[in-house]
Amino acid sequence: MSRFFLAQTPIDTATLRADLLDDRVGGYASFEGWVRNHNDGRDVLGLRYEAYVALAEAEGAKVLDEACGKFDILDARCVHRIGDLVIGEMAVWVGVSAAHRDAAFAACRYIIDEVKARVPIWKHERYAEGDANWLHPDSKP
Amino acid sequence: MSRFFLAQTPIDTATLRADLLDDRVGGYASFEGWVRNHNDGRDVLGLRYEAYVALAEAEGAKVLDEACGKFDILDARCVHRIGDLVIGEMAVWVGVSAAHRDAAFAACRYIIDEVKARVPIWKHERYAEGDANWLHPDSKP
Amino acid sequence: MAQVTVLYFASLRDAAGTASETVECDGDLRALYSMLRERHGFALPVERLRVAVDGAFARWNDEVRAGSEIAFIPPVSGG
Amino acid sequence: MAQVTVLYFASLRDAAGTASETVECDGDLRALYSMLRERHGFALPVERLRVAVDGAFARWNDEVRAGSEIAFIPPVSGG
Repeated sequence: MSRFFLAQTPIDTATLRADLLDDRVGGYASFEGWVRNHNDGRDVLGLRYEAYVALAEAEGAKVLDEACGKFDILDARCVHRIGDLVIGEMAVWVGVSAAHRDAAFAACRYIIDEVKARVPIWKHERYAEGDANWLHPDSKP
Repeated sequence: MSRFFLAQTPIDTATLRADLLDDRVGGYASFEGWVRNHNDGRDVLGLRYEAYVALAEAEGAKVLDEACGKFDILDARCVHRIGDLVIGEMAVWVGVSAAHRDAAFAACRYIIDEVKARVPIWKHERYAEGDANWLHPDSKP
Repeated sequence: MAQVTVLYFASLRDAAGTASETVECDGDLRALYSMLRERHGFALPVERLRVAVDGAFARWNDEVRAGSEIAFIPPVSGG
Repeated sequence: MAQVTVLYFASLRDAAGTASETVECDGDLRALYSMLRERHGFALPVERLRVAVDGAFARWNDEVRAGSEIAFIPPVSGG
Protein backbone atom coordinates (compact mmCIF):
# COMPACT_ATOMS: atom_id res chain seq x y z
CA MET A 1 0.00 0.00 0.00
CA SER A 2 1.25 3.45 -0.83
CA ARG A 3 1.99 5.97 1.90
CA PHE A 4 1.52 8.95 -0.45
CA PHE A 5 -1.77 10.16 -1.86
CA LEU A 6 -3.11 12.89 -4.11
CA ALA A 7 -6.51 14.18 -2.98
CA GLN A 8 -9.11 16.16 -4.90
CA THR A 9 -11.12 16.88 -1.75
CA PRO A 10 -10.27 18.38 1.66
CA ILE A 11 -7.87 16.34 3.81
CA ASP A 12 -9.25 14.69 6.97
CA THR A 13 -6.20 14.78 9.21
CA ALA A 14 -7.94 13.16 12.18
CA THR A 15 -8.52 9.89 10.33
CA LEU A 16 -5.06 9.93 8.78
CA ARG A 17 -3.50 10.50 12.18
CA ALA A 18 -5.54 7.72 13.78
CA ASP A 19 -4.11 5.28 11.22
CA LEU A 20 -0.58 6.07 12.43
CA LEU A 21 -1.08 5.59 16.16
CA ASP A 22 -0.57 2.38 18.07
CA ASP A 23 0.75 1.38 21.49
CA ARG A 24 4.40 1.59 20.41
CA VAL A 25 4.16 5.24 19.35
CA GLY A 26 5.88 7.68 21.69
CA GLY A 27 6.21 10.64 19.33
CA TYR A 28 4.03 11.87 16.49
CA ALA A 29 5.18 14.79 14.34
CA SER A 30 3.07 16.37 11.66
CA PHE A 31 3.25 19.21 9.22
CA GLU A 32 0.51 20.99 7.30
CA GLY A 33 0.97 23.43 4.46
CA TRP A 34 -1.84 25.98 4.11
CA VAL A 35 -2.76 28.40 1.34
CA ARG A 36 -1.57 31.82 2.49
CA ASN A 37 -3.18 35.10 1.49
CA HIS A 38 0.15 36.38 0.19
CA ASN A 39 3.28 35.12 -1.57
CA ASP A 40 6.40 37.03 -2.55
CA GLY A 41 4.72 40.28 -1.51
CA ARG A 42 1.60 39.77 -3.66
CA ASP A 43 -1.98 39.28 -2.43
CA VAL A 44 -3.18 35.82 -3.39
CA LEU A 45 -6.89 35.11 -3.93
CA GLY A 46 -6.63 31.36 -4.43
CA LEU A 47 -4.73 28.71 -6.26
CA ARG A 48 -4.80 25.51 -8.20
CA TYR A 49 -2.49 22.53 -7.91
CA GLU A 50 -1.92 20.37 -10.94
CA ALA A 51 0.00 17.08 -10.91
CA TYR A 52 1.43 14.62 -13.37
CA VAL A 53 -0.61 12.06 -11.48
CA ALA A 54 1.13 8.79 -12.36
CA LEU A 55 4.62 10.13 -11.73
CA ALA A 56 3.61 12.17 -8.67
CA GLU A 57 2.13 9.10 -7.02
CA ALA A 58 5.21 7.02 -7.82
CA GLU A 59 7.70 9.68 -6.72
CA GLY A 60 5.70 10.54 -3.60
CA ALA A 61 5.58 6.87 -2.59
CA LYS A 62 9.34 6.70 -3.12
CA VAL A 63 9.96 9.67 -0.81
CA LEU A 64 7.85 8.07 1.91
CA ASP A 65 9.58 4.71 1.54
CA GLU A 66 12.96 6.46 1.72
CA ALA A 67 11.90 8.17 4.95
CA CYS A 68 10.86 4.83 6.46
CA GLY A 69 14.27 3.42 5.56
CA LYS A 70 16.44 6.35 6.63
CA PHE A 71 14.82 7.13 9.99
CA ASP A 72 13.87 4.99 12.98
CA ILE A 73 10.14 5.59 12.60
CA LEU A 74 7.10 3.34 12.82
CA ASP A 75 5.13 4.73 9.87
CA ALA A 76 4.46 7.85 7.80
CA ARG A 77 1.89 9.27 5.41
CA CYS A 78 1.63 12.26 3.11
CA VAL A 79 -1.36 13.67 1.25
CA HIS A 80 -1.19 16.49 -1.30
CA ARG A 81 -4.24 18.30 -2.62
CA ILE A 82 -4.78 18.90 -6.32
CA GLY A 83 -7.39 21.10 -7.97
CA ASP A 84 -8.73 24.48 -6.82
CA LEU A 85 -8.02 25.70 -3.27
CA VAL A 86 -9.08 28.84 -1.46
CA ILE A 87 -7.14 30.84 1.14
CA GLY A 88 -6.87 28.92 4.39
CA GLU A 89 -7.27 25.48 2.84
CA MET A 90 -4.78 22.75 3.59
CA ALA A 91 -2.56 21.98 0.60
CA VAL A 92 -0.37 19.24 2.03
CA TRP A 93 -0.23 17.10 5.16
CA VAL A 94 2.57 14.92 6.54
CA GLY A 95 2.30 12.66 9.58
CA VAL A 96 5.03 10.51 11.14
CA SER A 97 4.88 8.15 14.11
CA ALA A 98 7.95 6.89 15.97
CA ALA A 99 9.02 5.59 19.33
CA HIS A 100 11.04 8.78 19.93
CA ARG A 101 10.71 12.37 18.82
CA ASP A 102 14.10 12.82 17.14
CA ALA A 103 13.26 10.42 14.34
CA ALA A 104 9.67 11.69 14.06
CA PHE A 105 10.81 15.29 13.52
CA ALA A 106 13.64 14.37 11.15
CA ALA A 107 11.46 12.16 8.98
CA CYS A 108 8.62 14.70 8.88
CA ARG A 109 11.02 17.39 7.71
CA TYR A 110 12.62 15.07 5.14
CA ILE A 111 9.26 14.15 3.66
CA ILE A 112 7.94 17.69 3.20
CA ASP A 113 11.28 18.90 1.81
CA GLU A 114 11.59 16.05 -0.69
CA VAL A 115 7.94 16.18 -1.73
CA LYS A 116 8.28 19.90 -2.45
CA ALA A 117 11.53 19.39 -4.34
CA ARG A 118 10.79 16.26 -6.36
CA VAL A 119 7.12 15.42 -6.77
CA PRO A 120 5.67 16.75 -10.05
CA ILE A 121 3.00 19.09 -8.69
CA TRP A 122 2.65 22.70 -9.83
CA LYS A 123 1.02 25.68 -8.18
CA HIS A 124 -1.01 28.20 -10.16
CA GLU A 125 -1.66 31.38 -8.17
CA ARG A 126 -4.40 33.95 -8.84
CA TYR A 127 -3.63 37.45 -7.60
CA ALA A 128 -5.73 40.34 -6.34
CA GLU A 129 -4.60 42.39 -9.37
CA GLY A 130 -6.41 39.95 -11.66
CA ASP A 131 -3.45 38.12 -13.16
CA ALA A 132 -2.30 34.57 -12.49
CA ASN A 133 0.97 32.70 -12.63
CA TRP A 134 2.48 29.22 -12.66
CA LEU A 135 5.20 28.91 -10.04
CA HIS A 136 8.41 27.38 -11.38
CA PRO A 137 10.94 28.26 -8.69
CA ASP A 138 14.63 28.42 -9.57
CA SER A 139 15.46 26.33 -6.55
CA LYS A 140 13.43 25.18 -3.61
CA PRO A 141 13.65 27.34 -0.48
CA MET B 1 -3.16 35.01 27.87
CA SER B 2 -0.85 32.08 28.44
CA ARG B 3 0.17 29.80 25.57
CA PHE B 4 0.93 26.87 27.89
CA PHE B 5 -1.65 24.80 29.73
CA LEU B 6 -1.83 21.85 32.09
CA ALA B 7 -4.84 19.62 31.44
CA GLN B 8 -6.46 17.03 33.65
CA THR B 9 -8.60 15.70 30.80
CA PRO B 10 -7.85 14.43 27.27
CA ILE B 11 -6.46 17.03 24.85
CA ASP B 12 -8.68 18.16 21.96
CA THR B 13 -6.07 18.90 19.30
CA ALA B 14 -8.60 19.90 16.65
CA THR B 15 -9.83 22.91 18.62
CA LEU B 16 -6.32 23.89 19.68
CA ARG B 17 -5.16 23.71 16.08
CA ALA B 18 -8.11 25.75 14.84
CA ASP B 19 -7.09 28.56 17.21
CA LEU B 20 -3.69 28.77 15.51
CA LEU B 21 -4.82 29.02 11.91
CA ASP B 22 -5.51 32.20 10.00
CA ASP B 23 -5.04 33.48 6.46
CA ARG B 24 -1.37 34.34 7.00
CA VAL B 25 -0.39 30.80 8.01
CA GLY B 26 1.61 28.89 5.41
CA GLY B 27 3.09 26.18 7.62
CA TYR B 28 1.76 24.45 10.71
CA ALA B 29 4.00 22.03 12.62
CA SER B 30 2.81 19.97 15.53
CA PHE B 31 4.15 17.35 17.86
CA GLU B 32 2.34 14.90 20.11
CA GLY B 33 3.85 12.72 22.81
CA TRP B 34 1.95 9.51 23.50
CA VAL B 35 2.16 6.99 26.31
CA ARG B 36 4.11 4.02 24.95
CA ASN B 37 3.66 0.44 26.11
CA HIS B 38 7.38 0.18 26.89
CA ASN B 39 10.22 2.31 28.22
CA ASP B 40 13.86 1.39 28.68
CA GLY B 41 13.05 -2.20 27.83
CA ARG B 42 10.26 -2.58 30.41
CA ASP B 43 6.55 -3.17 29.73
CA VAL B 44 4.56 -0.16 30.91
CA LEU B 45 0.91 -0.52 32.00
CA GLY B 46 0.15 3.14 32.55
CA LEU B 47 1.46 6.27 34.13
CA ARG B 48 0.74 9.36 36.11
CA TYR B 49 2.05 12.86 35.57
CA GLU B 50 2.40 15.16 38.53
CA ALA B 51 3.27 18.85 38.29
CA TYR B 52 4.27 21.66 40.56
CA VAL B 53 1.35 23.50 39.04
CA ALA B 54 2.18 27.16 39.74
CA LEU B 55 5.79 26.85 38.58
CA ALA B 56 4.97 24.55 35.67
CA GLU B 57 2.46 27.05 34.30
CA ALA B 58 4.92 29.93 34.71
CA GLU B 59 7.88 28.07 33.22
CA GLY B 60 5.79 26.61 30.39
CA ALA B 61 4.49 30.07 29.50
CA LYS B 62 8.08 31.33 29.49
CA VAL B 63 9.18 28.62 27.07
CA LEU B 64 6.33 29.49 24.69
CA ASP B 65 7.08 33.21 24.89
CA GLU B 66 10.76 32.49 24.20
CA ALA B 67 9.78 30.49 21.12
CA CYS B 68 7.64 33.36 19.84
CA GLY B 69 10.59 35.71 20.28
CA LYS B 70 13.34 33.50 18.86
CA PHE B 71 11.57 32.23 15.74
CA ASP B 72 9.63 33.94 12.96
CA ILE B 73 6.32 32.31 13.85
CA LEU B 74 2.76 33.58 14.10
CA ASP B 75 1.71 31.75 17.27
CA ALA B 76 2.24 28.61 19.33
CA ARG B 77 0.55 26.55 22.04
CA CYS B 78 1.49 23.66 24.28
CA VAL B 79 -0.69 21.50 26.53
CA HIS B 80 0.63 18.89 28.96
CA ARG B 81 -1.57 16.31 30.66
CA ILE B 82 -1.39 15.66 34.39
CA GLY B 83 -3.00 12.84 36.35
CA ASP B 84 -3.46 9.21 35.33
CA LEU B 85 -2.94 8.18 31.69
CA VAL B 86 -3.31 4.82 29.99
CA ILE B 87 -1.25 3.40 27.11
CA GLY B 88 -2.02 5.24 23.87
CA GLU B 89 -3.16 8.46 25.54
CA MET B 90 -1.67 11.77 24.50
CA ALA B 91 0.63 13.22 27.16
CA VAL B 92 1.73 16.43 25.48
CA TRP B 93 0.82 18.45 22.41
CA VAL B 94 2.66 21.31 20.70
CA GLY B 95 1.32 23.36 17.78
CA VAL B 96 3.08 26.16 15.89
CA SER B 97 1.83 28.31 13.04
CA ALA B 98 4.13 30.34 10.78
CA ALA B 99 4.30 31.85 7.34
CA HIS B 100 7.04 29.35 6.40
CA ARG B 101 7.92 25.85 7.48
CA ASP B 102 11.50 26.41 8.65
CA ALA B 103 10.40 28.54 11.59
CA ALA B 104 7.41 26.30 12.34
CA PHE B 105 9.59 23.18 12.64
CA ALA B 106 12.35 24.92 14.61
CA ALA B 107 9.95 26.46 17.12
CA CYS B 108 8.01 23.22 17.55
CA ARG B 109 11.22 21.36 18.32
CA TYR B 110 12.43 24.08 20.67
CA ILE B 111 9.18 24.02 22.63
CA ILE B 112 9.01 20.27 23.20
CA ASP B 113 12.71 20.09 24.09
CA GLU B 114 12.54 22.96 26.57
CA VAL B 115 9.27 21.81 28.12
CA LYS B 116 10.74 18.36 28.70
CA ALA B 117 13.95 19.81 30.13
CA ARG B 118 12.63 22.64 32.29
CA VAL B 119 8.97 22.41 33.23
CA PRO B 120 8.44 20.76 36.65
CA ILE B 121 6.38 17.74 35.63
CA TRP B 122 7.25 14.22 36.72
CA LYS B 123 6.32 10.86 35.26
CA HIS B 124 5.40 7.92 37.44
CA GLU B 125 5.40 4.63 35.51
CA ARG B 126 3.64 1.42 36.49
CA TYR B 127 5.18 -1.77 35.09
CA ALA B 128 3.85 -5.17 34.10
CA GLU B 129 5.94 -6.74 36.90
CA GLY B 130 3.84 -4.87 39.45
CA ASP B 131 6.34 -2.23 40.57
CA ALA B 132 6.33 1.48 39.82
CA ASN B 133 8.91 4.20 39.50
CA TRP B 134 9.36 7.97 39.42
CA LEU B 135 11.47 9.00 36.44
CA HIS B 136 14.26 11.40 37.32
CA PRO B 137 16.50 11.22 34.27
CA ASP B 138 20.18 12.16 34.61
CA SER B 139 19.94 14.32 31.53
CA LYS B 140 17.25 14.79 28.95
CA PRO B 141 17.65 12.73 25.76
CA MET C 1 11.28 8.72 -37.42
CA ALA C 2 9.77 7.67 -34.07
CA GLN C 3 6.21 8.66 -33.25
CA VAL C 4 5.67 9.55 -29.58
CA THR C 5 3.10 11.18 -27.33
CA VAL C 6 4.26 14.28 -25.49
CA LEU C 7 2.58 15.52 -22.27
CA TYR C 8 2.68 19.16 -21.19
CA PHE C 9 2.08 20.53 -17.70
CA ALA C 10 1.70 23.94 -16.07
CA SER C 11 3.33 26.77 -18.05
CA LEU C 12 4.39 24.40 -20.83
CA ARG C 13 0.79 23.39 -21.41
CA ASP C 14 -0.30 27.02 -21.48
CA ALA C 15 2.42 27.83 -24.03
CA ALA C 16 1.72 24.76 -26.17
CA GLY C 17 -2.03 25.34 -25.96
CA THR C 18 -2.57 21.63 -25.40
CA ALA C 19 -2.01 19.01 -22.69
CA SER C 20 -0.60 16.48 -25.14
CA GLU C 21 0.28 15.97 -28.75
CA THR C 22 1.69 13.32 -31.03
CA VAL C 23 5.00 14.18 -32.65
CA GLU C 24 7.60 12.50 -34.85
CA CYS C 25 11.28 12.90 -34.16
CA ASP C 26 14.80 11.47 -34.32
CA GLY C 27 17.55 11.47 -31.73
CA ASP C 28 17.48 11.87 -28.00
CA LEU C 29 15.09 13.51 -25.57
CA ARG C 30 17.14 16.69 -25.50
CA ALA C 31 16.76 17.06 -29.26
CA LEU C 32 13.03 16.47 -28.96
CA TYR C 33 12.66 19.25 -26.40
CA SER C 34 14.75 21.63 -28.51
CA MET C 35 12.48 21.03 -31.48
CA LEU C 36 9.29 21.53 -29.43
CA ARG C 37 10.69 24.54 -27.60
CA GLU C 38 11.27 26.22 -30.95
CA ARG C 39 7.82 25.22 -32.20
CA HIS C 40 5.90 26.45 -29.12
CA GLY C 41 8.18 29.20 -27.81
CA PHE C 42 8.74 27.60 -24.39
CA ALA C 43 10.50 30.01 -22.04
CA LEU C 44 12.18 27.32 -19.94
CA PRO C 45 15.63 26.10 -21.05
CA VAL C 46 16.29 22.37 -20.93
CA GLU C 47 18.60 22.84 -17.90
CA ARG C 48 15.60 23.79 -15.74
CA LEU C 49 13.49 20.77 -16.73
CA ARG C 50 13.44 17.10 -15.95
CA VAL C 51 12.11 14.53 -18.39
CA ALA C 52 10.08 11.38 -17.85
CA VAL C 53 9.32 8.47 -20.18
CA ASP C 54 6.31 6.22 -19.58
CA GLY C 55 5.83 7.51 -16.03
CA ALA C 56 9.45 7.27 -14.83
CA PHE C 57 12.22 9.86 -14.77
CA ALA C 58 14.63 9.49 -17.69
CA ARG C 59 17.91 11.02 -18.92
CA TRP C 60 18.11 13.71 -21.58
CA ASN C 61 20.50 11.67 -23.71
CA ASP C 62 18.19 8.64 -23.80
CA GLU C 63 17.11 7.90 -27.36
CA VAL C 64 13.46 8.56 -28.16
CA ARG C 65 11.64 5.23 -28.44
CA ALA C 66 8.67 4.89 -30.79
CA GLY C 67 5.32 4.61 -28.99
CA SER C 68 6.57 6.04 -25.71
CA GLU C 69 4.86 8.74 -23.64
CA ILE C 70 7.22 11.60 -22.85
CA ALA C 71 6.64 14.29 -20.23
CA PHE C 72 8.67 17.45 -19.73
CA ILE C 73 8.70 18.38 -16.06
CA PRO C 74 9.05 22.12 -15.30
CA PRO C 75 10.38 23.11 -11.85
CA VAL C 76 7.84 21.81 -9.35
CA SER C 77 6.01 23.92 -6.78
CA GLY C 78 3.95 21.62 -4.61
CA GLY C 79 3.55 22.05 -0.88
CA MET D 1 15.34 30.63 63.07
CA ALA D 2 13.15 31.14 60.01
CA GLN D 3 9.94 29.15 59.69
CA VAL D 4 9.15 28.08 56.11
CA THR D 5 6.87 25.72 54.21
CA VAL D 6 8.61 23.05 52.13
CA LEU D 7 6.92 21.31 49.19
CA TYR D 8 7.91 17.83 48.04
CA PHE D 9 7.20 16.28 44.65
CA ALA D 10 7.59 12.88 43.02
CA SER D 11 10.23 10.66 44.68
CA LEU D 12 10.97 13.29 47.33
CA ARG D 13 7.34 13.24 48.43
CA ASP D 14 7.36 9.45 48.59
CA ALA D 15 10.54 9.50 50.71
CA ALA D 16 9.30 12.29 52.99
CA GLY D 17 5.88 10.66 53.30
CA THR D 18 4.22 14.06 52.89
CA ALA D 19 3.62 16.66 50.18
CA SER D 20 4.58 19.56 52.47
CA GLU D 21 5.78 20.36 55.92
CA THR D 22 6.68 23.35 58.04
CA VAL D 23 10.30 23.52 59.12
CA GLU D 24 12.59 25.92 61.00
CA CYS D 25 16.08 26.58 59.77
CA ASP D 26 19.01 28.95 59.46
CA GLY D 27 21.27 29.66 56.53
CA ASP D 28 20.81 29.20 52.79
CA LEU D 29 18.65 26.89 50.71
CA ARG D 30 21.51 24.42 50.28
CA ALA D 31 21.79 24.03 54.05
CA LEU D 32 18.04 23.53 54.28
CA TYR D 33 18.12 20.71 51.74
CA SER D 34 21.09 19.07 53.51
CA MET D 35 19.18 19.05 56.76
CA LEU D 36 16.03 17.64 55.18
CA ARG D 37 17.95 15.08 53.11
CA GLU D 38 19.45 13.73 56.31
CA ARG D 39 16.08 13.73 58.06
CA HIS D 40 14.17 11.93 55.26
CA GLY D 41 16.94 9.94 53.60
CA PHE D 42 16.50 11.54 50.16
CA ALA D 43 18.53 9.69 47.53
CA LEU D 44 19.04 12.71 45.26
CA PRO D 45 22.11 14.89 45.90
CA VAL D 46 21.67 18.64 45.76
CA GLU D 47 23.54 18.78 42.44
CA ARG D 48 20.67 16.98 40.72
CA LEU D 49 17.95 19.27 42.03
CA ARG D 50 16.73 22.77 41.36
CA VAL D 51 15.10 24.90 44.01
CA ALA D 52 12.19 27.33 43.84
CA VAL D 53 10.98 29.96 46.32
CA ASP D 54 7.41 31.22 46.21
CA GLY D 55 6.82 29.78 42.75
CA ALA D 56 9.99 31.03 41.03
CA PHE D 57 13.34 29.33 40.51
CA ALA D 58 15.95 30.45 43.07
CA ARG D 59 19.67 29.95 43.78
CA TRP D 60 21.00 27.46 46.32
CA ASN D 61 22.99 30.15 48.12
CA ASP D 62 19.95 32.40 48.60
CA GLU D 63 19.22 32.87 52.32
CA VAL D 64 16.06 31.21 53.61
CA ARG D 65 13.41 33.89 54.22
CA ALA D 66 10.85 33.40 56.99
CA GLY D 67 7.36 32.69 55.69
CA SER D 68 8.47 31.60 52.21
CA GLU D 69 7.32 28.48 50.36
CA ILE D 70 10.28 26.41 49.18
CA ALA D 71 10.10 23.61 46.62
CA PHE D 72 12.87 21.15 45.77
CA ILE D 73 12.63 20.19 42.11
CA PRO D 74 13.92 16.71 41.23
CA PRO D 75 14.98 16.06 37.62
CA VAL D 76 11.84 16.53 35.55
CA SER D 77 10.35 13.93 33.21
CA GLY D 78 7.43 15.50 31.41
CA GLY D 79 6.66 14.89 27.75
